[in-house]
Amino acid sequence: MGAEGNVLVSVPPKEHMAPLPVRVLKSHRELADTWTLELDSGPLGAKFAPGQFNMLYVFGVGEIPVSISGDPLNTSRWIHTIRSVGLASAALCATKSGEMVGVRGPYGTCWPMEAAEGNDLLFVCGGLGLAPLRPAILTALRLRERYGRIAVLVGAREPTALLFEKELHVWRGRFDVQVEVTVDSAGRGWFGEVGWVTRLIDHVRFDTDFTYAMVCGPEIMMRLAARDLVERGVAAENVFLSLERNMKCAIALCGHCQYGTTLLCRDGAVLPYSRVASWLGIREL
Amino acid sequence: MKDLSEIIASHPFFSGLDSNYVDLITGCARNVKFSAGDVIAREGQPSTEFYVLRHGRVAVEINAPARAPLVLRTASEGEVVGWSWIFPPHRWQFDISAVTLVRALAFDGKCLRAKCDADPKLGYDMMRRFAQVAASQLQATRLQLLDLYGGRG
Amino acid sequence: MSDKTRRIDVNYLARVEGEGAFHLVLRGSEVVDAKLRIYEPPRFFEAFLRGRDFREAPDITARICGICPVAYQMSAVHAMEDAAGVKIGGPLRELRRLLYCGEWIESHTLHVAMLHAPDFLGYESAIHMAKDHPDVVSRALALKKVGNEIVALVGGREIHPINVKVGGFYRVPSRNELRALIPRLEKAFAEAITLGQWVSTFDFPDFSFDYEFVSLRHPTEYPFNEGRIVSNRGLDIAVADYEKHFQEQHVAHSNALHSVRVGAGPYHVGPLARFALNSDKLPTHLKDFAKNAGVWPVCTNPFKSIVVRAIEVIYACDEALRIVRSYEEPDGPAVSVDPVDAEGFACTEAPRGSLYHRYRLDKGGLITDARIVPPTSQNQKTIEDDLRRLVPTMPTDNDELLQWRCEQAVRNYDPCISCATHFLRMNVVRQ
Amino acid sequence: MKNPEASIPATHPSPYFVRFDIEGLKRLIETLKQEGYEVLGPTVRDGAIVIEPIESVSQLPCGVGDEQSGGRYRLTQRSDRSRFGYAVGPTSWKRFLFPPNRLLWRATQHERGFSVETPPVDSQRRAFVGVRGCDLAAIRIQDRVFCGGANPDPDYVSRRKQTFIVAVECGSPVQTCFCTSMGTGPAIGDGFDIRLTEIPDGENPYYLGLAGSEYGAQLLSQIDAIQVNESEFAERNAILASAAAQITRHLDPDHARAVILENPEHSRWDEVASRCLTCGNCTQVCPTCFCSTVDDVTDLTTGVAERSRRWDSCFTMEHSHVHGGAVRRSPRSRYRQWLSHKLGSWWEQFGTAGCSGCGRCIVWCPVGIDLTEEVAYLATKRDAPPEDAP
Amino acid sequence: MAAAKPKLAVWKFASCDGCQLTLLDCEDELLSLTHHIHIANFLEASREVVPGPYDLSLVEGSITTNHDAERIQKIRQSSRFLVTIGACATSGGIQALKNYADTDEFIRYVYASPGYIKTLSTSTPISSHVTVDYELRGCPISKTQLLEVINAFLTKRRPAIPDQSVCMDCKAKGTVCVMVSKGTACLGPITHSGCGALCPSYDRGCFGCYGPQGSANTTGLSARLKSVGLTDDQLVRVFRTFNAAAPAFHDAGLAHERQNETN
Repeated sequence: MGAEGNVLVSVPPKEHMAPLPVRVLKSHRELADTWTLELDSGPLGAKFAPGQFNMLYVFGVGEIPVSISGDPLNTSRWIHTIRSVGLASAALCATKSGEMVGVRGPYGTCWPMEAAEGNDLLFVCGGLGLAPLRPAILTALRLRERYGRIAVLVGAREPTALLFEKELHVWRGRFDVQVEVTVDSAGRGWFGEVGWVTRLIDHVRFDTDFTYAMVCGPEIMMRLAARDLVERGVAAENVFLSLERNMKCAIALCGHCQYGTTLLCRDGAVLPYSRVASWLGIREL
Repeated sequence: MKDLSEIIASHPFFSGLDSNYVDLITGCARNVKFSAGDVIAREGQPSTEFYVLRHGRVAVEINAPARAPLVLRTASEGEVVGWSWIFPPHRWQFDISAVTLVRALAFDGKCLRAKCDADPKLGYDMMRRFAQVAASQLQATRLQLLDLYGGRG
Repeated sequence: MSDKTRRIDVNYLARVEGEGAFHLVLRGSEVVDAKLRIYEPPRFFEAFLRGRDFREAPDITARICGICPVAYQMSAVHAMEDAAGVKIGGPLRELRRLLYCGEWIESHTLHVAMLHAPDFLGYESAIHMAKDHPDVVSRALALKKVGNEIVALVGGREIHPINVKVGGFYRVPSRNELRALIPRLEKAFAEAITLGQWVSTFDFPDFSFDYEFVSLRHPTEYPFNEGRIVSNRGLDIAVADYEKHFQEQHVAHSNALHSVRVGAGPYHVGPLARFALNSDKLPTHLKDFAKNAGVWPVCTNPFKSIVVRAIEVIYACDEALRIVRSYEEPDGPAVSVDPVDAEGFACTEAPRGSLYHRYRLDKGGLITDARIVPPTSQNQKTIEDDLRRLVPTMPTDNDELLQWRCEQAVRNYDPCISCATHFLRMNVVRQ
Repeated sequence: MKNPEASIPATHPSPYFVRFDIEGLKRLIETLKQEGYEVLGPTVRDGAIVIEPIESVSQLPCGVGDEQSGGRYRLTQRSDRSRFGYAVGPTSWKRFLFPPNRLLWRATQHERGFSVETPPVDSQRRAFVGVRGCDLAAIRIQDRVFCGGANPDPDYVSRRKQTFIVAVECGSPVQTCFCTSMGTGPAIGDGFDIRLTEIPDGENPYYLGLAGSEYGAQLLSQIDAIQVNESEFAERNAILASAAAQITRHLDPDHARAVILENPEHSRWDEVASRCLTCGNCTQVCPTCFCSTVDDVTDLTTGVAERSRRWDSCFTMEHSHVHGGAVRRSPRSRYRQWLSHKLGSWWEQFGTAGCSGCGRCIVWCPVGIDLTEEVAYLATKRDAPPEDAP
Repeated sequence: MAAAKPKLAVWKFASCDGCQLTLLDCEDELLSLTHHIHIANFLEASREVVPGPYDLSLVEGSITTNHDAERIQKIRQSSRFLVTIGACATSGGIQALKNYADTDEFIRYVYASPGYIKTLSTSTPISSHVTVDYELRGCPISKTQLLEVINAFLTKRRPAIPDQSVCMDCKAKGTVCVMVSKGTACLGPITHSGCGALCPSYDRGCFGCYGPQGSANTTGLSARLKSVGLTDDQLVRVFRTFNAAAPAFHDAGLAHERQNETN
């Protein structure tokens, strides 16, 4: 038929844009405005790499990208931690167990867990940024022997906005991982740190020649954290960030998530600082 | 037990300080200890000292009526608290309290000022160290004010 | 209760276009005061038309009324062409009639089925009526839709069409585009007859009055865009003489000023007037229909205006079919009309009655003076008089019924307050 | 994606290279229709040459030429009866492979959830008649976008496979063309089923047809045609050489790529933003721009939710919308995004430039902004270092 | 079931009624819509007035009197969502032309008894008076967009109504650009889409009835319009039609007025 020879694909592709309706198994409120949904991953299972995201759809309301915050070993359910900020995320947060949402994914690049083996690991998380890093932290803790020192640095707005607080306590209880938490402001009852998250970098020891840092949080925080880390001697190619732009298709067809020369849904969202450093300073990129 | 000047020389805040100056300022220093909850300084009180933290954490707080004191920042081992000793009117701008058991070096501001006045090179060195602390704290404060952690969905 | 003064206040007159109210003051069965009040805020079209280009008038005046924008556009273009001495004939003239047919079908059906019929059957609205008469309402909506389709095709869109231009149109439809309407128009024609038959069966109050009917009259056609202004009391004038014969007058019992015929008093424009003065121009089948419906050749019962409106819907479907079937594409979508230093007049037949426009232009084509008289302001005095005459015929002990019937009497005129407000020289009363 | 063959015509006529006249073209179109193809070709409508379904050769423009410049397009009368004597018009072929609107799926609510159905992909056979070198290159650029990744677009793939391409080499470029810079024309090397070269020849133009696929050869064999001779072949080369010589606009893609990415803060972006209307016309007429967005709609009365896709543009504020607002708020940043994507980052993303040199973005920009001019400016007049600033 | 239906109210201020008529023009959808929503207050269609609060209020028209300025406050208080419909409600409408004139002179010109007329000297959009949840553009609004807004608000999603230029629709439709191919003055590039790029498909330049798009570069377009022969005087009128008081058009109108005076 016709110019078939020119077309690069021979197998009829499926409609990747259609969500798979799945049942919400559990909905759990994490914070005042943040919920964790556990979704039945169905027969295909929740196979993903730490750092990847899914597109979640609420019937009639819309679809948004949400990073996967579950343990990669648990393939029976998709776990997503969502903050209610817009109409779609609010609708997702409002779903009850037993209801259905649409899922498609996983998409995007992942945290460099394998490349980082043999190195010290620094996880720098701001706010909800802990959610996309959680699968990486869980993986690192499970494969603890493959890494050097591990530190989890967490910044939050205030003590009540601290995500996964119980889990942070559990991690902190281990002797082989350092967990440091700071908040922007706190009352008297808070016995932890108050201050900007990158200050925590000074509190941990790591070998700058053998350190991988994985940073996730608001773009300003990631930019400054990455700069601090590089100033302290960590190689820019070993510092990884998870960036965010508008996303509609998540399969590199719609052009919305362009950042610098990349399409974030395909080339990101996790990218090395060495690749994005020059773009981070450009306004309105 | 370590000699006071050794402690000063090995503290990150004084790293690189000329050993003559270490000896010179040791005369203004003393070891102090606070228990968790102790008030180290009160807003408005004369600021006669500053603290170089050796262990534990202190909170810089502000008191507001009808609400619990707000912690503006914390400082831990390796950091320094207090720069009101440098500038008139030498009063604390905030409350300082110990969050944990705190061990620190307390420096007598008047004593150190006199030494700095006498030796402007020392004065310049001290001013630089405190200016850097002030600048980084100011920057961090600005970022905290941005209330950045919204919106990542 | 005979001598006690009572007030019937309908503060928000429903199922009319725009915001109006009426107030009756009664002493026994005597009407002391009857006022149709308009609290719709003024919008000053005539004022801001000054200084605008004459080619802008059709688009700007359309915004006077979203219900009958075509009427405003038609009066505006004809007045401008009158000023320029240009006369549009052939297919362009036919297309203008067709566009008007669309508006009549749309606007009349809206009024007949959705706004007025519920009065006769005792419903709050057509939506309530649809619960018991779903078929009638949905068929009427389908009929109305065909009217809108004509306006959308010829005019570009249903409300505030964009295709009407001084000199013709911006683009004319192809023969095929128009012919595609035929099946739907044929169906609409049949639906219009059904609707007309249905409304003819309503119970009508026994109420009539010997009005002075005023409308356009054209030598050969049921009037839309052209003709002389005539009345059943012998008036027969050119459109340009309108202001010599009609003016606002202060009446003692009302704060409002009303349009009256000089030396004659209040008059009646709209379907009843058009029908009374032009029924001879209707095709035979419609004459027969009118006879069967009991309105031939003149109907003086304003409550039966619903029947006459329905007849005009049938006529509009019929006329639209004729135009669509015989349409030949014109040589160009418009003839050129150059700016002139002149005055132009036009009167066309809006669904609610005669709509008069006058413009004075300067040599650059800018409007220096504008005068617009919409049908509802012409009918206002007659509406109040109807209320005054109606009340004594009603039982005085049932205010609810009285109110309902009075509202219905106002709705007999399909008043368009949005139009009226901008031109009525009257007191605006606020609650 | 430079195609070296495109600019260097073969030296000898190929054995599948035949000559036929307008009757042959007529027969070709008839055959395609008989074979079930919707034939899309150039035709005159509303003062322009647009691409629409055509029934016969008579709907092709005859003796019509064009003048195009920044923000201006006019048809002209040619002295001959050429059917393809003009440059590309406002329509690009992308609308037939990547339609402006498409339903992606429909979800229906039921008792305990919802189910999702996808409409079938488009399976209409279409023949594109009159594809120019620049547009053929543009199709190949979009092929890489829509078919080249891990998740190809099923509708595009289906449409593309059902497309039969009759390319026509360009003998009448306009002053906005720069295909020679992009290596995409005026001659055409490959990527077609049939390639035509129109020799105007006064009242009776004739065509040199080359098959590029077996099916193309099969169709050509069905029309009354004779082998192309050396002189006709020389005529073709002369026409193409003359066309190439008429193209005066230039853009060095490699240089452009570097210059744009190196100058994100150039003051020229502000200057162009003062003229740019952010209307998005350039992106919509561009044969390679592929941005789309989705609309989620629901119908209260039926309980059905739909998602459809429509053409988007990086010139809209919503294009870069994230929670909290748009990233690219200023017109400056949006123009920069477009140009740096088109000529710069496209390379990283898809291995080619995003521009085929058709010039539509220049012509159909209401204010005539010219990307070649902007690139040239960025290249030669870099911002002076701040200390030299007045 | 009936009690659970969301309540819709339609309100009118200074306007032509065309935008609310759009609801009655939804001939195919109106009756099925009433099965799912309760049209609780819509005077143009029904005598029945169900008291508030209302789930969704559609507001037509602009504020031109003190009475209306008070009335809109009450409507806001009784509405969960308030959506303004049409150019009058979103930008002041054509009657905002009086903002650029002497209102007293306007009153004297139109009305015989000027003393009776009580009006503000301005026509202002609803959003100048109360918080508005969504502004639906157009003079008049589009039927499909009205249905979309009603559906969106009642299902709590964002209306699928893009803020983009008319050109985007024009190109999607395949209409040939009248400005580029014929030199016709057209406001399409700076006008908000929604009409379906109607005028250019009728061989006419857009005249801006949906008001300015989100980033309307009026200066850039004016330069182009001058090149096709428009004068400052004409440009004042170009920007001062149905959305004269929308900020971008307002500024452009004033700019050309000033230039016209200097000329």
